[in-house]
Amino acid sequence: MSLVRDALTILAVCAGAFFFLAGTVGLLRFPDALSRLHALTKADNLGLGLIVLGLLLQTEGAFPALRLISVWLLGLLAGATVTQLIARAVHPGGLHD
Amino acid sequence: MPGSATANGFLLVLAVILPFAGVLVSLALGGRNAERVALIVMPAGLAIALAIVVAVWRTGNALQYFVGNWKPPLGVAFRADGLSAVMILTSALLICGIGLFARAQFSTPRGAEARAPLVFWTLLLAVWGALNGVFIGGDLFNLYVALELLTFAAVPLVSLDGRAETLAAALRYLLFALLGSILYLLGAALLYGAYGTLDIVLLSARIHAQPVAWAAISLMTVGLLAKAALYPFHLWLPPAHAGAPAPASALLSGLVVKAPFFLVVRLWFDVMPGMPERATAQILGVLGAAAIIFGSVVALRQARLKLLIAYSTVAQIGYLFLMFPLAVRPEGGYPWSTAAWTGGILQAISHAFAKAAMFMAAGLIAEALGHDRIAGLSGIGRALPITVLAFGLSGLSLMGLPPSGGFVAKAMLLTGAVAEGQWWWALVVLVGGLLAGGYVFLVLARALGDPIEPLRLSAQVSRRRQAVVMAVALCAILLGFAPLRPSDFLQIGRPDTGIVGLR
Amino acid sequence: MVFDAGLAVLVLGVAAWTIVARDTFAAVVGFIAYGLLLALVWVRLAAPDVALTEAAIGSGLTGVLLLGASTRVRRTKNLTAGKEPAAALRLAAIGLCVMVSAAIAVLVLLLPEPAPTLAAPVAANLAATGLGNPVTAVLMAYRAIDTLLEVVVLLLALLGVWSLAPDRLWGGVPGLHYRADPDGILTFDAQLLVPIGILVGIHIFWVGSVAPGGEFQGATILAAMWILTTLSGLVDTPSVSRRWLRLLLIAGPAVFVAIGLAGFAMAGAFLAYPIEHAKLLILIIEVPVTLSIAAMLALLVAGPPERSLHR
Amino acid sequence: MNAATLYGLCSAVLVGLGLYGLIIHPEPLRKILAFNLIGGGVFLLFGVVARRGAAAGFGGDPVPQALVITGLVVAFASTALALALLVRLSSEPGRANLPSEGSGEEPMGGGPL
Repeated sequence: MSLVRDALTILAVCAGAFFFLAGTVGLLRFPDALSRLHALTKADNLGLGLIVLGLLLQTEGAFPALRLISVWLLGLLAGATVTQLIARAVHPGGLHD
Repeated sequence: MPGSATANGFLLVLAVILPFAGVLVSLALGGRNAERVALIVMPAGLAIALAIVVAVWRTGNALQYFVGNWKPPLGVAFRADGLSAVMILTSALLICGIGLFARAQFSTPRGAEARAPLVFWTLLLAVWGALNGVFIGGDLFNLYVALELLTFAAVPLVSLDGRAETLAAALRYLLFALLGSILYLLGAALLYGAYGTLDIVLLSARIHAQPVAWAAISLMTVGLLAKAALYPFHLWLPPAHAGAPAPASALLSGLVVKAPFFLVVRLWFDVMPGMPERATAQILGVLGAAAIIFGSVVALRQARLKLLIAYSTVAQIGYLFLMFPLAVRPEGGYPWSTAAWTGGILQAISHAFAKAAMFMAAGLIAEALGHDRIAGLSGIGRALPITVLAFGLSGLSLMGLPPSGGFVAKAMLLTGAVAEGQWWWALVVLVGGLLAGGYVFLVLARALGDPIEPLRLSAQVSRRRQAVVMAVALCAILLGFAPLRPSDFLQIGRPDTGIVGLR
Repeated sequence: MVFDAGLAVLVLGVAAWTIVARDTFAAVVGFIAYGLLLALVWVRLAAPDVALTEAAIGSGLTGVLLLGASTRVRRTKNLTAGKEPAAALRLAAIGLCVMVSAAIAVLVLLLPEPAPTLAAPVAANLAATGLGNPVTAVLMAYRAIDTLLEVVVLLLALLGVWSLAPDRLWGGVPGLHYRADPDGILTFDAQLLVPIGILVGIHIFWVGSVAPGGEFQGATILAAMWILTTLSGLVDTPSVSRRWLRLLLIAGPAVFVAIGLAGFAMAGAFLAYPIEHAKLLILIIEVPVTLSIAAMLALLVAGPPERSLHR
Repeated sequence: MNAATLYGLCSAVLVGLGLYGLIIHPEPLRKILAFNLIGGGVFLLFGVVARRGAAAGFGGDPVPQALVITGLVVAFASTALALALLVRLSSEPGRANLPSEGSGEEPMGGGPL
């Protein structure tokens, strides 16, 4: 059982790390700010989510699990805020005007 | 081992805590209360300082206190030997004098709270607390915190009037101070890594002549020199000290730069007694000599009175460092039983009084005339005779003429130079005295000369403030009656097994 | 070990980039990354308390300050117009710095083995402080005087920052004004995040007696929440002469001094705690100190008064 | 070589790097940044000293760790004051930089600062 759990953890964390890597490559290679943001948010949301998921399998008890989930949620919130702010700084009036 | 706590040791805690408690109360009450709090703390702090001196003198031993009853190396010790006690008393006297002088300049208007008075009175107390912390700190990291307190209290005083020049001077002062702090901290990290304590007494027993110890002490010394504005780290001092309001200049030039010097003395003679080589000490002496010559020559060329006095500070700081080549490894006896050691300390004290009086006198002159151009001083000697006399008396001390504290200090440095067979330092002292005579005479000749057209004063200067300046200048003169020999009081609490060679 | 080597190389790379970056803004961003990487190093050095402090203050708050300053300095004047240093100076600087680094590296290798340490006496006296976290015991008991003076350092720095206000603006409001946008993301953020953040801050402070955390780390998070509410424009920074603000600022150091002085009577020394009440007394000090530090940090970021009250 | 020694060497290089930045950058903001970089290196040295002193069941000597926490807060305070001075100075008309070393009465050439 623990072997399966460990394997799943490794799989999830590796997948998460891959998304971070892809996001970083996107950040460096994409031409303009908006597509860079697009790449970055993928890394943030999915990558962090997968890593947290992998680690959740290793926790014992509700409290550490709750902490991990709140780390993911706070990360999402921070990422969303910053993305919004940067996007607005790039296009002050919004995309459509 | 660091021994045990002494009775009366609690006085040391009060000396540090009382001024900071005053800062807290001033900020909480605000408005005119800042000045009132300072005026209450001043006599109380002076009483504590006197009590410390009396306690050290009567017991003939250093006071020691373990904060929170935690003994070093775990805890932090406060210690006051004869040297600390003298510095504490000097600070207390001078801060009371500066406080009385500053009342007219930094009175709070009725009604709303004003910026400059609130900042000045709270920071005056903060400088006091930080100085006492430096003078009694027994732990090198605690001393770092005390030094930082001093920097944060001193920098805003420089830019109190908010002009662009003084803001730039304050920023540069802060950058130099930061450099000094980082070097000091680096040295402290190495010392802890090598010896597992930062307590001065414990360190002095554990430290050996090893590369780590040498590097640590060198780094800390260089850092402290940057804070003490010893040549070639003097660049920040003249604009900072000349741009500050007169009472703040007196505080900065008289006392604040003495704190890092005091710590160099602690490092060289307490942390590693007997370890420094004569050759290393010669470097400090050479820098001191360069400061004396350079500072005095540049002072001679100044057109503005406050800048002249500030460059004179650069020169007078140089004298302090002449004591190192003369007191390290003397021909006979301990470093602190040499004439030069006592002379160096006496120079620190008498310069404190003389320079504070000079800056305050210059402040009164500038207030009366509306400017401080030396060329336009003619006739001020008749308008403000007491002030100009006080200026002249402090000048005596800077030149090293009797009767003055400066004379005794420089005479003892000369004696030390002769006794140690290092005549070149004597030459520097004499040339420095001549140059100081030059720049003091330059000012006095103008001030006492007849004006071309009748002098119109732009402001009246109260007699009380002139009397305060006179009193401070007289302190510098009174020190001239100190006996011309190593002081017994200053030797109280010195380690008596400090010489490696004698062990 | 491989991980450590990689981390060290990364830290050095980011540090070098911070130094050579042409754009000041980029250098500041590099510095923030440097701070976060150092926080990881602190974890590797078994110093989680320091890691939290480094991430919160060393990287976070310092980063906010530097970002704010870099945009404001650039807005008013182009500071980077300074002349390029000459090649000779560059070479001399490189030589000097290589020598300094080499010397320190040699000294590190020369440090004695076994290393001197105070871990044993810290552990032996831990029971007398009633604390479980040795770092908190050093900060609040063995070397409490350092901590007390350090809080005063922050207060003096704040007074120094305030002293830069023009005379007519004394009693005014620090920093720039941020207009509240009721539909803006920051408003949403502030409303959602601030309650959570305050809870996290209190939690980090609270566990500090037994686990990594403590008053400085908790206070930094509280300060960040304060900054977020002012950035979103929901609440403006208070005027510097508000009585409640002054009392909030001095409450921590004042209680610290008061309990320190009470130590004379209770345990025979300044800042000594009687064993049976040590934990309670330390807690009584820490609560106001945390609040005061939070206010000081937030106001240090806000800067000197720049707006008068009547507008 | 263990991890502590590795980070010790890392701190030595950090101090050198910061020093280089301090010398070659004329702008005060970059100098302040460099100070913080050196500070990071010096604090790291304290951390290495702490790690080497691991004993009594602690992963590191708690005393230097506590000193670093104090030092970090003091460093933040210095940075805040320096930046506030700089922002205020740059809002003054006609002042973009620290006055050059040779301003009027000053006959000396400039040092690194």
